[in-house]
Amino acid sequence: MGQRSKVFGNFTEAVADIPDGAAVAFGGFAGPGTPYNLTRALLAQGAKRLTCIANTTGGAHQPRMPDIGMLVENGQVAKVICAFTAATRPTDVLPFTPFYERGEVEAELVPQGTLAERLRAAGAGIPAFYTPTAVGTELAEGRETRVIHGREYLLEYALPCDVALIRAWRADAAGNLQFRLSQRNFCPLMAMAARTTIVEVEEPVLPAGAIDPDQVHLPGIFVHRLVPIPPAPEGLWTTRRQERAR
Amino acid sequence: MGQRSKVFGNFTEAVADIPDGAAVAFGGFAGPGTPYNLTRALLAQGAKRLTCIANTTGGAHQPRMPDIGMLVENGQVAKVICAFTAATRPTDVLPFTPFYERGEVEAELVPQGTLAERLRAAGAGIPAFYTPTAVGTELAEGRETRVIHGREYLLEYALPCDVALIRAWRADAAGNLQFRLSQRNFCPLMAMAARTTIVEVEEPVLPAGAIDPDQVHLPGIFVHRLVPIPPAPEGLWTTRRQERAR
Amino acid sequence: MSGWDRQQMADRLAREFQDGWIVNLGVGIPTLCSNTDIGDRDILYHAENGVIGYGPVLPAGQEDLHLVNAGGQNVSLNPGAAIVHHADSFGIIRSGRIDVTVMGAYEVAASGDFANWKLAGQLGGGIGGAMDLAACAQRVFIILEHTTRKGEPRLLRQCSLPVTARGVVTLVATNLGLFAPAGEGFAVRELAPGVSFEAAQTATGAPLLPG
Amino acid sequence: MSGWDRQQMADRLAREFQDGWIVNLGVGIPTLCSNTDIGDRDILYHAENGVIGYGPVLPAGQEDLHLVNAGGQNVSLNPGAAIVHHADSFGIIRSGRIDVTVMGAYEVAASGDFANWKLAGQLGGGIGGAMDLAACAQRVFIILEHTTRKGEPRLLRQCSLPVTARGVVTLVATNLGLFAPAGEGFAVRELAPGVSFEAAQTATGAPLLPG
Repeated sequence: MGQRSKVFGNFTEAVADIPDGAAVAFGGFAGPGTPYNLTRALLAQGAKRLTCIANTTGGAHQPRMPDIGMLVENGQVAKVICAFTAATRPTDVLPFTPFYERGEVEAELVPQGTLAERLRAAGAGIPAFYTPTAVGTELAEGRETRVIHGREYLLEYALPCDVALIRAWRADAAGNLQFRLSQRNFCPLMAMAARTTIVEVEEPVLPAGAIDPDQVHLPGIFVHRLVPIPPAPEGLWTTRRQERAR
Repeated sequence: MGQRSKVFGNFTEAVADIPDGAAVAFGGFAGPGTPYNLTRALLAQGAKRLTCIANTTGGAHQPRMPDIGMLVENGQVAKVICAFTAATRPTDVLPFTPFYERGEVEAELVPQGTLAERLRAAGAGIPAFYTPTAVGTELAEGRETRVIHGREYLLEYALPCDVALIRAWRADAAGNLQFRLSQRNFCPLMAMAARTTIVEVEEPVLPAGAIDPDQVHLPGIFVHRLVPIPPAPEGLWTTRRQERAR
Repeated sequence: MSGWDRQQMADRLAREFQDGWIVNLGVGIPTLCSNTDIGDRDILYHAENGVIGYGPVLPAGQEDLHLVNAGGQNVSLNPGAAIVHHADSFGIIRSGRIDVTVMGAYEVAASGDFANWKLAGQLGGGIGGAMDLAACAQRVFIILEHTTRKGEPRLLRQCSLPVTARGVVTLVATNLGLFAPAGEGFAVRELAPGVSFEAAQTATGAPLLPG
Repeated sequence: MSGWDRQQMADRLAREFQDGWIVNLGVGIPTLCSNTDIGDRDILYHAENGVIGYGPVLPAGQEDLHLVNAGGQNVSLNPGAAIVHHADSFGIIRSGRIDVTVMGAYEVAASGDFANWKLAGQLGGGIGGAMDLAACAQRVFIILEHTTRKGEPRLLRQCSLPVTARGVVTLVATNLGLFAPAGEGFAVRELAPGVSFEAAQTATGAPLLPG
């Protein structure tokens, strides 16, 4: 095989070339699918003026885990694009919030389904689409709408990104991925929307062909770098029960 | 379980209530995924003025199998919406063609990716989207375009349908489906776009829970009726090799 | 005044779910609906993160860390469950296949408007899937405490906060009972044990109409 | 005049595929490219019906009836293959991830326009995935017989038939050789064995430019 391997030895190396100003998408919905290890490496790597795309800015729960909130605290973030820029529980104060209130970070608040669809559109070569979501709300004020078959819809644009950081359960050497249960969430969509997709993988990388072609959740076409997660405590949030129990 | 079973005993019963004037999508790309058995039942059922949505109008090859071409010959079709309204080999004459030339059937020719995306949009509650496909061609003449980030795109509308007829490999009682290899093609998208999805299934219907939730290709939410395909010769195009060899 | 606790509020709304419904449960009290015994009704619980067909929250030690509901709780799966990604999950929502979405809220108006994403003076907010669900589900049910911690009413003539969607709420469960937005006020469908009509009216910012 | 047969035309174009490319093969002669021995290059063949990573066409008796390429032929799968549905397959196409698409055509113009979906006077046509691929792939290569059965040229100054896309073709393999649209004419990249420049020019409806 002529192509070079997609498997990287460590997280540091896998995120080393993410440039200042990059648009980076972070997979995950609550814990599953969240790239804690890659995010920790990005914190150490130090790229600045990032645009961070994710469901939430993170940091709502203890103990803290590497997330966008930490990148904000570390001075690496220019803008977030999220479905939550405040916590669902109004009494929770996010690490992100004081930075946002002081105007040090910009934020674009996007309904979750619109966020998913904008990512999917970018990955599918669709530059813009219409959605019923958010019509009649503050989010639609001053924006372009269109009546189609008697109902009003909002115009939304694709959301491409430079890098997707995601987490998967299994991968083969061709980069084909499988996610377990709700780990899937935004991960395949962000990979489709990204120029470079970097994956932390829970299981050792399998040889090409070891995953049934019918059971691939994300084809290797969308996957560029794979990093197997080492056992805890070096690897973060290993989901193997025996390791967590240590 | 309160809900009534999705499993129907035969094809006749499963298509009995398809009304005159219905928009019916037919899965399949070449043989795989094509609902030959349901189409045969629809031929016998006799619904008129159908709008038929599929990749091709069929009938390009011998031996003839139940397809849109036969429905046209049977006087059941008002309009087709397809990526091919002529054969790929210009010397092949489709059964559909003389009816089209005489103005007895209307046709809308849609690029294959646009057809897939219009079905997907209908299934995803997206009423319209923009695509680069067909810009600058005869198909775009007189139609609405829009320049986005410097490139010209064509506006396309969702393509909802009343009924989807598809074929799958396996199903469970909840209606969850698995397709084998290139059988998947348009089938999940048509099911998403349809109000009622009727499936001919190659394997006996499994109990709910027998398919790993991570390996479901189309959730039962989109699936309403399942008909297991009987062995050949009663069942058409059974793909079990031993039956075909008889 | 007694009234319902959180699980009882969820149980009461879950009694309204009809056989065959696909039900989406939002963060907070609504997630308690999947703990309710729904008897022989066949209800399919959908979570915005692509989990279709889940059941009760599992106790610590029995949970699967790869599986959470919309509230991030580790739930169980029922037979026939299926997983999809976020775009397909919201495709199910936007295409109108959710029979009812149950959400929390800060305010509900007699017009059926509701507000649950942004507090007064707050910069940003927490929308999550609420706007998609509110705009596209067949029905929107709301569960919320009848008043704020300061005792101010949350069932109002008009929302004071930025709305999530307009005119969509048809049923509201609070600790005081079950109410239906009815234009000029709220129709009282049921009062919780120990709650009088007068007490409920006092706690409500719009006329209550005898059910 | 001798020249290349169909498999040789496909082989010649396949030699142009670079290591790591994702290649889409259209109906007809292009499907023969997946039969070509590409040595140690890592080429991923994509078919519009969602098959990613397929190999040669299989002989009768060894085929899997559930698996076809864009031409409906039963192909094999290479290790690392994956299957997606049509919307995801065309998502791969529209998002520019196909390094080259190889298609048949009725006509190719020196401008890079080409026509492959509708004959003169024909009602309707056969577009398939050609317009999506032509508009969105990184490169469009065409394989076609150099002339019609009546001997009329198919490499032209301008297309006479309705175009599939404009200005996109960069390489054309015919039975006479390998040509590159170059605005005013076609640059001759290579002539098939036994084919002279003059013979090729006679069969071409635009100037040939020495490569």
